This record gives sequence, structure tokens and C-alpha cells, in this order.
Amino acid sequence: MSAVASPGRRAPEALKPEDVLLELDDIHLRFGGLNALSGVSFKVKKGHIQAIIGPNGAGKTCILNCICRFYNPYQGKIIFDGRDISHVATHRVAELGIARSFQNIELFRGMTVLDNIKLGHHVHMKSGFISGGLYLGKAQAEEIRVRTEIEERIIDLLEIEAIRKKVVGTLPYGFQKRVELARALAMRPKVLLLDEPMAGMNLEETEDMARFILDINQEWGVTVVLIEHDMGVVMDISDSVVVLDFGTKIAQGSPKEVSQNPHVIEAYLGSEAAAHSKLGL
Amino acid sequence: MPCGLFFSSYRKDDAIFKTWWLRLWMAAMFVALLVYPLFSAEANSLTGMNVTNLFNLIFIYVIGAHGLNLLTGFTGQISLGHGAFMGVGAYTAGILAKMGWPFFVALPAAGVMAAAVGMLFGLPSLRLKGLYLAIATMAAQFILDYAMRNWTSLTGGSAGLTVHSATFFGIDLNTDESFYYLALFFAVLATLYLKNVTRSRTGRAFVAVRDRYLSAEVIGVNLFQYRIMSFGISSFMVGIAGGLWAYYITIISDEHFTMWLSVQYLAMVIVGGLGHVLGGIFGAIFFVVLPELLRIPAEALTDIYPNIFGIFASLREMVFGLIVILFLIFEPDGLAARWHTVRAYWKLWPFSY
Amino acid sequence: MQEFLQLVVTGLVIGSVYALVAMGFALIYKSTSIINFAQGEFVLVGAYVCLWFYSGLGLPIVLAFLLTLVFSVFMGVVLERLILRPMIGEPIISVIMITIALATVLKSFVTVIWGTQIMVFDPPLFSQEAIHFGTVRVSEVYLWTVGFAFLFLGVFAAFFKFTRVGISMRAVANNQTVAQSMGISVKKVFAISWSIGALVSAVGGVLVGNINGINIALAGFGLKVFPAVILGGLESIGGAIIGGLTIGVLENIMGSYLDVYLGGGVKEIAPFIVLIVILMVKPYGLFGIKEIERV
Amino acid sequence: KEIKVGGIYDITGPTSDVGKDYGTGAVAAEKYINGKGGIDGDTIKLIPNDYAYKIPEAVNLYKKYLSVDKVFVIQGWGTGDTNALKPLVNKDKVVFLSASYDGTLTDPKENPYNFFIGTDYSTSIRAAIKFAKDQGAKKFVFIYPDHPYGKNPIPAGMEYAKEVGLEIGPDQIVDLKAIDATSQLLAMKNFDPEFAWIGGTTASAAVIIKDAAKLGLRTKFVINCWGFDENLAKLAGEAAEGRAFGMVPVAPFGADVPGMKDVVASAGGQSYTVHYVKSWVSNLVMAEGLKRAKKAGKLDAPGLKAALETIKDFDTGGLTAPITFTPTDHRPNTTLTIYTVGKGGSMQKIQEVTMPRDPKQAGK
Amino acid sequence: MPLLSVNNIEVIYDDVILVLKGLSLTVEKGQIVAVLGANGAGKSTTLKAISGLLKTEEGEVTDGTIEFDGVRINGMDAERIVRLGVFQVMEGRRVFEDLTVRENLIAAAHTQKCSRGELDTRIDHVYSYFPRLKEREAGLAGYLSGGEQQMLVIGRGMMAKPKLMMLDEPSLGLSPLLVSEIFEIIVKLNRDLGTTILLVEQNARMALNIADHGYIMENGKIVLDDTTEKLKNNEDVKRFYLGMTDMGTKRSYRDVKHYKRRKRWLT
Ligand SMILES: Nc1ncnc2c1ncn2[C@@H]1O[C@H](COP(=O)(O)OP(=O)(O)OP(=O)(O)O)[C@@H](O)[C@H]1O
Ligand SMILES: Nc1ncnc2c1ncn2[C@@H]1O[C@H](COP(=O)(O)OP(=O)(O)OP(=O)(O)O)[C@@H](O)[C@H]1O
Ligand SMILES: [Mg+2]
Ligand SMILES: [Mg+2]
Repeated sequence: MSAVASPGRRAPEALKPEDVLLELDDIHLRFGGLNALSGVSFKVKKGHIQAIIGPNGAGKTCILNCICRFYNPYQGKIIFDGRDISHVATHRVAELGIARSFQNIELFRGMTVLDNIKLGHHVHMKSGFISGGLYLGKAQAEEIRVRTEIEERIIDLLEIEAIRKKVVGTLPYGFQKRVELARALAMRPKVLLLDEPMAGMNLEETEDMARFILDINQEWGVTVVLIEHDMGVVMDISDSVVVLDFGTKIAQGSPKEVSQNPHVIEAYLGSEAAAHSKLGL
Repeated sequence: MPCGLFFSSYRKDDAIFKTWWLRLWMAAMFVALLVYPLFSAEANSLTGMNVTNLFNLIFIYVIGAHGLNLLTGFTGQISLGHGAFMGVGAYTAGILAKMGWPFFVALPAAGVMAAAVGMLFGLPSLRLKGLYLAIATMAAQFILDYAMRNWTSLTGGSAGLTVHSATFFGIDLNTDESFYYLALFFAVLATLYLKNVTRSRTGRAFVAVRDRYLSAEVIGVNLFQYRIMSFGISSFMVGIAGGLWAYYITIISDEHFTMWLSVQYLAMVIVGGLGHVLGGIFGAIFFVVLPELLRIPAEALTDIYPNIFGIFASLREMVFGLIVILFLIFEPDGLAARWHTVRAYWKLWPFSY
Repeated sequence: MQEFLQLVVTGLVIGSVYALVAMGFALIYKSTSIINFAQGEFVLVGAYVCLWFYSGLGLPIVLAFLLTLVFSVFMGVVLERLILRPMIGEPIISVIMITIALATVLKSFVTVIWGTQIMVFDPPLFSQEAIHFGTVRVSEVYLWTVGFAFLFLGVFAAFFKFTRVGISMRAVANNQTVAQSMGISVKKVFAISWSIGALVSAVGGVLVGNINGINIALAGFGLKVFPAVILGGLESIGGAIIGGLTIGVLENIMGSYLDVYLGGGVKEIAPFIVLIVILMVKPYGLFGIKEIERV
Repeated sequence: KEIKVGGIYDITGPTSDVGKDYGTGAVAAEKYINGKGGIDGDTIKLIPNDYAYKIPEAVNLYKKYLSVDKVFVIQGWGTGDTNALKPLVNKDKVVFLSASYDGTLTDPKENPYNFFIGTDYSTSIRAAIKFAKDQGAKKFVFIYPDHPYGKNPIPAGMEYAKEVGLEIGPDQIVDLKAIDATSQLLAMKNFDPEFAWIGGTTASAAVIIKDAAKLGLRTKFVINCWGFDENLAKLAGEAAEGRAFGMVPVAPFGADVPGMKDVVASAGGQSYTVHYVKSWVSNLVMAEGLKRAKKAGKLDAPGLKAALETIKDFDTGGLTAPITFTPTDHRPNTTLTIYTVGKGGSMQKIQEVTMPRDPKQAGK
Repeated sequence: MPLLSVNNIEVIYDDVILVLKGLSLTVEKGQIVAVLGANGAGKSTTLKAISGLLKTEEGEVTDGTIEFDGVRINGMDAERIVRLGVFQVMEGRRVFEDLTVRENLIAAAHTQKCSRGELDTRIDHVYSYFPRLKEREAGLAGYLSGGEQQMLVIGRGMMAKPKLMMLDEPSLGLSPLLVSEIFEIIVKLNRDLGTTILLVEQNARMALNIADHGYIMENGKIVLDDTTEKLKNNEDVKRFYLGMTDMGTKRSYRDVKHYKRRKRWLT
């Protein structure tokens, strides 16, 4: 695994308040007797790719769910773009500029790829049930404008022209993941929350996905929060990493620092050598 | 300019009927529908059915079925109260007509009233999902039924409410043939509306709510708003159907809008095809025409064995049920879905694989 | 006070009739997640079959009753083979629609064979004399209903909680494809659960048929028990019982005390009003399983 | 020549328990009438169809009969569909004979083309009240289902009960499909009337009577025509004995009246209920009207209407009291027979009552 | 005779979409066989064709045969195939959400005629591999985290003790530590219990490490098949599945970006 600094990687540095896009402050989350998150705090810098890693069940997805307001932490604050969003309604979060993908694909399976992506644009469109029903003038113009934007920017970027009229439910897993990313992009996000975008992909597809994420981050300037178990990817593309275990943060820092942290190795990474020896290979 | 080219191609891609061939067909069908009343007498004697009446019923049911399809097929909320919502529309039109309102005001008012009531009974969708919601709307059916029956001062109670047929610029639309155009107009309007709304922003949000409401919320769809909106539009349409019904039958009572009607609407959209614009049309045709077709053998047999005609009546019901079952076994996604696969097959033929 | 007591007790015993039919419902839902709109027709068919064995063939009642149970199981199996099996893996709503059509078929089947006139168990199975508990009076047939309701409750609750077959049946309701991949025979589970559902309803049918005779109106029970099952929570057997009893009591009490103000007939819609109110507080009924909302 | 007659019956629907016999009776009557020479040489041809008590289906059938079969007379069934077809019947001018004996249909000013052959419900309720009063009742209660058949005669009953000075308790609603009426009867118990009216059908009447016995009420019940038939005794058993009184406009199947011979013969050994007889008489009267219309040379709806309105004291062989229609009053008669359930479940005739034919009451 | 042999099968979805176009593969008794391939190549479809689960997704084997242990199994019902000893661990964490973790495991042993005691032993065996599951034993499976669900799905496979276990991307969504453990478990199942394994994986490196034989699929066909030793040395495999650069070292994902983007500019 080579984590050699390549062109474009940003060095972690001290954060100025105006640079912070997203901040979690002492988040506690509980389900019955289970403490899913206990006092997690960290800051995400504008323009960074922030990775979150940790063993299964550590609470990574829970963090995204808290940010999207699916879950209500019983303690703690979430500040986005200088605004406390701890009490914003779930469907409002999108308007603020937070978009996400899901660990178990959550696409609208009965719809075409194009419609799925258009839906991402929902909050930026205006037509209502009357103008939409008449489908004349403004509503139609809007549809076509959105269509143009999506086709020319997102579909083109993610290289899914060929499948844009297909029904999502029948697509292979890898494409579905891509469509999910496309839908999130259509939301014109300031921050993109990605939950294991590379899971279930082979190497080539992982490379493609990594490339898309970097493009989105560098060319569109979108901040990315990335949960991923593929350490190769995390090491290579993230600017900074947070490590969770049992709902608490056990480490934070640059990929390199984190990967050498003994706690992290013990709880999460395991050493490759140990694994191989156990397998007897 | 390439940019301009793009634009026009997206717009073309956006048309409902994409090929000339299809457009020609649609035009031909429409013209046929327009001139049909001239041949109604021939149609009646040829088929042994009152064809114009069947057309009118189909048109009315198409409007209502579109409404329910929007709610159930597109938004994923089952309603067992649409019979009663139709009743609300019918009574509204009837009462307003009695107060002297012209029908082109009373009819939209019927839709609005039904929408209001539908939204009220749609409120539980804030918390209820799936079958729980379905049964809550069934409660609406029974409660509204009760109101129609017992609010005598308004509805005329069980004696019913007489409505004068619609007049349009002095023409009394009191024959089946004159009513035909009225119903046709609204059926076409409802179909276009459904088609358009489902391919625009609102309709996509509906389907999103149906498919995965959690991720719909994440992309900024206000679940509550859309669920209620769907109830509203849906009951508006079925309310219009009710208003038309009132003007067509010219007397209404609570017995017209029973649980059975609600179930019938649901059956129409399921057999027709949930979530397909064509579904409501196919469903309405199926449920209006099939019983009439089955009446032909029943009547013929009764002619031969009049003493046991009761058995033929029962058999007719049974055969009807069996046909519905068979249809669903062979085409569980509804007639519209079969239509689509057949079309897809022919498009690709002979390279169907 | 005495009147109130009588109302409550009558409500409970009527409620036990609802409970019994509701349980048939819940059993089918629990293991196939199908809402069976033909449940009322199962009640009807069960009642007619028993009547036919008893009055038609003149068999002793115990034998007639047992044969009815056998017939119900048979009916469940046949329905599975003919109707449900081809629908495995198809959209649930289509299957629900099929049960609506099935209701039509069963009902017309009954009218072809037995006609539409009211028939009665002759001689009656239960004494017409009311049984007195202090000042409260109850007909004998209702006591049997209560007994059967609780008997079935015990048996089936234990079955689903503890036996492996019970667990497999719940698995099928949850996800048919995955259940198949475990080697669980979805067909068998359907056959078993529809048989049980038909059996329980048949018992209900025999009992209700003894209250006021049998004709196709009996099928109306299918709709009446909806509030009961929903109130209890769709997949809960205990819930069906509690739902049934609650609805029984509520309709009696509300009917009796509100009719004066609302001009009568409250009894018929009272359950639905209560239902909406309760659902707004508990959206999955009293004991229903909350749908898992996770991303 | 053939005279076509439309028939709208409930064979498979919620009222099929009585509707099926009614339909069967119609077919038998058709055969009988044609066997007796038909309408002076013409045969009548009944086209019977089931509408399962679904109103839209009834409208469908009606339109088919008119446009395809070109009938001008229809035999109909329930209160719901008869009401629903009223405006069409008036507009299209079709003679409509219903099995709904709703008093509001008897006013020719409102409904010139509606006819039926049994004593109307309003007269029936008045007769019931008179009977109760004669038996010494002071307090009276109305029990009926939330259904047009149950509700329509209630205003007439109310008015008449006040007129004769009975004290009226709160109305009780018992659904047609009820299996229990305890709550309603307990509510009624506080008022403790000597007599109560039951406006439901047989099954719900049986429930009320059984529960009344169970709760030990002293109240006796006078029951409208669709609630008192051969089945009541079977359903209610001993509870009905001495407690149930039926207002019967048409003789029960097999009753000892001259006209019954043909009816029983037509049944070919089968046994039917009173509803068979009702239908029979309805067809008999229609045939009589057709004959008169043919004689007058006007074999169409207005002709038939006019012909029916000339019928005076038409003898049905004791199946009903003699029938009379006039251009201002379509009440067939105002005479009912009161029956009760005797020992062993037999139907016993108690007395005949004839109410005065008050012109003010036509259509009420 | 091989334990499983798939001969030239064709699979069609929805009566129109042809997905497998004459695919053949064999699995010898006691082997671990890996199937690699891009997204949409039809790997899952192949497994579903073998296990009989295609039917529930409107799919159909229209040509060719599938034989297991000498018995022809295509066209057979899924549950009968399971009874013969073929168990598929499906992709996408398909747990019974409304059942508890324990009940999920019990349901998986449906075809096993074992006593209660034996059942408990097996459950404990699963827990010994996945202690996390024991902690969540009484909780509903629907609320487990993604990785925990994946553990449960594999645990279910272990409960069934099949002759042939087909695993569809078992390592999906697992932490690196667990990924190596999962492969270890697979090897153990194979060695200790003699379970034959057919493995579909995206983690090519691990898969090729533990398997005896490998198949590479593309577009509904097998394009390459060999022993894993040979595959590991195949240039294409090295490049496209193991991510080696020409120099034999692993590329950085950042470099990939520049490389590809340049390529895009060129075309
Ligand atoms: N809604 C819920 N109810 C109960 N428990 C929950 C719920 N959501 C999450 N949990 C539990 O919280 C813990 C953390 O879950 P989370 O999904 O955040 O894990 P994760 O870090 O994303 O793991 P993975 O990498 O496996 O996806 C898990 O043990 C899970 O079972
Ligand atoms: N139910 C279905 N209906 C129609 N097409 C389907 C269906 N399931 C899969 N397909 C199509 O079949 C092809 C193969 O799918 P399959 O799931 O077998 O791929 P896979 O190799 O397992 O991919 P992945 O690595 O993403 O899991 C895909 O092109 C997919 O679109
Ligand atoms: Mg996760
Ligand atoms: Mg796959």
C-alpha cells in the first residue's frame, strides 16, 4: 500500500473557524440499552475529503444518519456552515446542501436512472402539481433545463450515458452505486456524505469511483465525508481520517498517522502479515 | 449550434407520443371516439348492450381510477375510501346544482370538496403506512357513508338527492349521447393530467415516496406534504367522477357509494396496472365491459332454463371472479404491464432476445 | 351499573366472535403477509359445510365438527395449490386483489350449492336459554366462542414463538426469496397457514352460524373484523384477541351511550372512529411489529 | 307477439336471502301467465337479471332494457335501486313495478310510473301502531336499520303515533347484519314500552326478539313485511312465540286462500317463502294492466300506466286484499293481515286490519 | 465426477433480457472455486441459476443443464435444491429483518433434522466466529449495522452445513480485520468440514489466495479459467484484478485519476 504524497493532497493544518464546514460536537446516540455513539466530536474542513473508518458496528453510519437528521442524538450539536442543524426537519437538510449515498443502496428501484437523478434536483425545481400537470411553458422549460444540466454535467462525468433510460432495479450493483452518487450530485451539495461507495466493486470500478470522488472534490469543490473499508482507497484519497470504535473516536489525523496508530491496527486493520499467517498462506 | 441541437433533442425526447406512427394511431382513435355517438344505435343493436352508457360509465370510472392510481400506484398509499370520496363529490355537485349553480362551477367545486375531505382522511398518513393506512381509509368509507345517510338536512338522507342534469349553454345534457361528450372531455383531461403530473417534479416525488420514503426525505421531499397532496389530487379526481355521476344518474343516495365501490376502484387499478397511466383506463374498461359480456351467456342460458336463472346469476359472479384471478395469476403486474412487454417485444422483433 | 355490566359482558362475548375470526386473519398475515379479504367467506364456507354434515347428512355434531376442520385444512391446501403458488414472488397487492376475487368466487359457489336462504342448525346445538351470572345474562354459544378463542390463542402463540416451523413461517412472511434460499418451502408454509386460517374461521363460522342462522350475509364478518386486527396489530395473535374484545365492548358501550345524541347507528361506525384515534397514537396497533426504518 | 319485460333482481347480493325467491316467483308467474293465454294472444317475455344490490349495476340494466330490449315495463326490486331509477323512469316513461313498498312511491304526481302491489310501508306502520294501541299499549319505540327500507316509513309512523296518543321512546338502530342487539335493547329497557316496531329484515328481527327474551323484556314486537316470514320462527325459536307480530300484505306461501293453488302448482313441489308470492302477484297485476292496455290499443308505457290506473278491486284470489289504482293514488290497498308465531313455530293469522285510505297520506 | 457442473446455460430475465450466454463451469468435490468478474457480468445470476432462486426474480434458465452430485437440478424448486445440500449466501445482506439474530440462525437450519441441543451447539459455533452477533443475539436483525448483517448472513450459511456453499461477495462491507477472518473461516469450513465452496468475490487478491481454481467472467461468459496459481501470474489478471502496475507495484488511486483523465482528454 503506498501512501506516498501525490500531487493535490492537502496537508492537515490547524483549523480556522471559517474553514470548518461541518462540526460534530459531543454527539451521544442510544438505542435502548445500546450506546451507538458516545461523545463523538470532530470537524470537517471545507474542501477536504474526510474519511471515517472503524470496525463494523462502530457507529459510522449512525454519524451520517445524525447529520441527515434520521437519528436524533440525545446530546450534542451538529453545526453545518455555521448553523446549528440539530433541530432541522429531515427533508430540510437537503436544501442546506447536504447530500449522501447509502450503504445499502437506497435508490428508487422502479424508476429510470434519469428520473432518479432528476429527483436529486427536487429541491432546486419549482413546478408544482398544477403547472406540472399542465406541463406547458415554464414547467416544461424547467424539465428540459434540468435534463440538460444533468446530462451534460453529471451523467457525462460519471459515464453512465448508456444506462440513463434503464430501470434502476435491474442494474448491476456497481452501476447502482454510481447512480446513487449521481443523484447526490444533482442535489448541488456543499458536502457529500458517502457511505461505503466502493463496497462490492472490483478493482477497476473502485478506481473509477475514486477518480469520480476526486474530480467532484477538486473540480466542483465539494467537501466529502467518506466511510470506507477499503484501506487502499482511504489512504490514497482522503485528506484526514477519523477512527471510531464502539461509538467513540479512538484516533484522528492524516491517513499515515492513523494507519500507524497501534489502537487502530488492533481494533480495525489487523496486520496483513498476521492475517496471512493465520490462513497459512 | 450544438447547444441548440441538444435542446431540441431533449424536447423531442420529452414528447408523450414519440413517433409519427403512434401519433397517427392516437389521432385515429380520438376521431373514432368523437364520431361514435352518430353510430350509437347501430352499436347497441350489434352488441346487445347499451354501448353509450357503457362508454359513459367507463369515462367516469377512468377519472376515478386515475385518481386512485395516482394515490396507490404512484404514491403507494392504498385507499379503501375512494367510493365515499366519490360520494362527497357527487353530493357536493348535487347540492350546489340544487342551489342553482351552473354545472361548470359545481363540478370543480365537487372536486375541491372531495379533495378537502380526502386530505382530511389522508391526515393519518402522517403516521400510518401500508395496510394500516388502508384500513384507516376504510374507516373514512364507513364514517362518510354514515354521514351521507344521516345528515338528512343536507343529503336528503336515504331518500336520496335529485339532481337536474347538466346544462351547457342552454343545451340540456340529459341524454346518454349528449352526456358522452362531457364525460369524454373530462376523461381525456384526467388522463393528460395524470400523464403530465407523473412525469414532472411532483410525480417523481410521489414515486420516490412510494419506493423509498426514507431516501426521498434525504433528497428533500417533504413526505407529509406529498402524501397529503397525493390524497388531495386523487380525491379531487374521484370527486369530479362523483360530480359527473350525479349529473348522469340525476339522483344520488348513500347506497351508490359503498365499500363495494371502493373495492371496485382498487380492483380496477390493480388489474389495470398500478403505477401505469394506462392502468386506470384498462381497469375501467375491464370492470365495466367484462360483467356485461358475461351477461350474454347468462341471459342466453336463462332463456333456455328460466327456472334456474338464479344459478346462472351466481355462476356469472363466479366466472367473473375466476377471470380476475386468472388475469392476476398470468399478469400480476396488471394489464398495462402486459401491454408494455408486448410492445417491447414487437419493438425488438425479430431480435427479441 | 347493572346495565353497564351487561353491556361490557355482552361486548366481551361478541368481541370474542370477532377475535376468533380476526385471529384467522392474523395467522395468515403473520406467515404470508397477505391480507385475506376472503376471510369472511372462509367463515361462511366453514359454517355451511358443518351445517351440511350435521343437518344435511345427519351426522352427530362432534363428527360433523371434526369433518369441517378436516375440510378447512383441505381447502387451505387446494387454495395454495391453485391460487397462491403461482403468485409466490409476485407483488403482495396482486395477491390481496386475488383474495378479493376469491371472495366473490367462494360466495357464488356457496349460493350455487346451498342457495341464499337463511339456514339454521336443526336441532340447535346450544341451548337458547340464557345463562345467568348474577344479573348478567349470556347465551351459551358465546361461552363456547370465548373458550375457543383463548384455546387457539394459547396454541398458536406458543407455536410461532417456540417451534422451528413457526419461526420458518415468520421468515417467509418477512422475505420469501431469502426463505426459499434457506430451503424453507414457501408453498408448504402457505398451505399450512391458509389451512390454519381457514380452520380457525370455520370454527368461528360454526359458532356464529348458531347464533342467528347462516346465509351469505355471514361473510360480512370479514369486513367487521378489520378494525379488530388492525387495532391489535396485524401480525399479533394476542393482538387479534384483544382487538376483537376491545371492539366488541367499545361498540356496545358507545352505541348505548352515544346513540341518543347522534341519532342512532353509532354502533356500526364506533369501532372505526376509535380505530383512527388509536392508530394515531400507536401506528402499528397495540401489538403490531413496527416496520424497520433504517438506511 | 312478444311483450318484453325487464327484471332487476338481487340474486347474489346482500338481500338475496329474500331476493332469490322473488326472482324465481317472477319466472314462474311468467310461465303461468303465458300458459293461460298470455296477454290475449301475446306472450310476455321476462328478461331477468341479477344486480346484486349494486345501484350502478341496476342503472346499467335499466339502460340496457330500454335501449337494447326496448321494454316499457320493468319489474324491479329494492328501495335503493327503485329510488335511483325514479328520475329516469319519469323521464323515459317506463312503468316500474317494484318490490319496495315505499309509501313515497304512491303519489302519482311525484312518481307517475311507479307501482307496486303490497300495502305500502307507511300504511303498514300505521296499522302496526293501531294494533299496538288496540292491545293497550301506551309506550312505543321504533327499531329499524340504517337503510332506506327501514327509515322511509318512520316519519309516517311518528306522526301517526302522536296522533293516536302513544308516548314514543328513543329510536333504536339495529343493523341488518347484526348478531346482537343487547345495547339497543338495554337502552330501550329504561323506557320499557309495551310494543316496538321492527323495520328490519328477518335475520335482524330474530336477533332483536331473541335478545329481548334473553334480557327478560316485556316488550312485544310488530314487524314490517320483510322482517316476518317463514324463517322467523326457525331463527328466533320459542322467543318469538307470543312476542312477534307480523304485518303481512301478501299471503304466505301455501296459505289457505283460493289464489294459492296456482302458486303452489307453479312451484313444482318446491316450497318457497312469501316473497315468491309477492312477485307472483306483481306479475299478475302487470299482466292485467297489459291486457287492459292492449284492449285500449295502447301497448306502451303511458298506455300501461293508464290501464293500471283503471284497475279497481282487482281480485288476486286472496293472495292480497283487492287491488285498486287510481290516477291520483297508487296505493294498491290498505289492508294487512296480522300474523303471529304460534306454538311450534307455525304462522298464525290473528286478524285483518284495514286502514282508512286517507288521500292526504298518499305519497307519505 | 465433479460435484457441480454447469453446462452451457443461458439465462433470460423478464422474457427478454439475455444475461448468461452459454456459461459453463465445474466445481470438484472439496475444492474452493472462485468466480471473478466485473459488475453486471452475471456472477450473481449464475449462483441464482444454480440455487433455483432465479424464478423469484422473473429469470429463467432457457438452455443448458446444471448437475449437482449427478442430479439434474435446473428447473427444480429452490427448497429442494437446498435439501440436496446446495446453500447460497445471497449478496446484499438479505437478513430476515423482523426476526431476531438468533431466530435468523434457527431459520437457516430449517432443512436440518437436528435436535435442539445440536442446534444450540451450532449457534454457539457461529457466535464463536462472530462474537459481535452474540452481543446482539436478541435484537432484531433489521437494526444491525451493515457489517453485522453480513456476519449474520454468513453465519446462516454455517448453520445449514451444506455440501456446496455458494458465497456471493461475503467480504462486502466488512472491516479489513474481518475480511481476513472471513476468508479464514471459509478455508476452515472447507478444510475441517469438507464443504465445497463456490465463491464470488470482488476482493480478487484474497479470493485467489484461498481458492484452488478460478473463473473470470465477462458479459455472461467465462473468458478465462485456470488454477489460481496460473491466474495470479496472468498479465491481465494482474493488471485488472490485482491492480498491479507494469512494474509490479500497486498503483495509487490518485495516480489512476490522472492517468484516466488524461486518457479521457485524448479520446
Ligand atoms: N435504529 C437502530 N436501532 C437499534 N440499533 C441500531 C440502530 N441503528 C444502528 N444500531 C446499532 O448501532 C451500532 C452502530 O451501527 P452503524 O450502522 O453506525 O455501524 P457502522 O459503523 O456503520 O458499521 P458497518 O461498517 O458494519 O456498516 C450497531 O451495533 C447497530 O446494530
Ligand atoms: N431481476 C432482473 N431483471 C432484469 N435484469 C436483471 C435482473 N437481475 C440482474 N439483471 C441483469 O443481469 C446482469 C447480470 O447481473 P448480476 O447481478 O448477475 O451481475 P453480477 O455479476 O453479480 O454483478 P455485481 O458484481 O454487481 O453483483 C446485469 O446486467 C443486470 O442488469
Ligand atoms: Mg455502516
Ligand atoms: Mg452480484
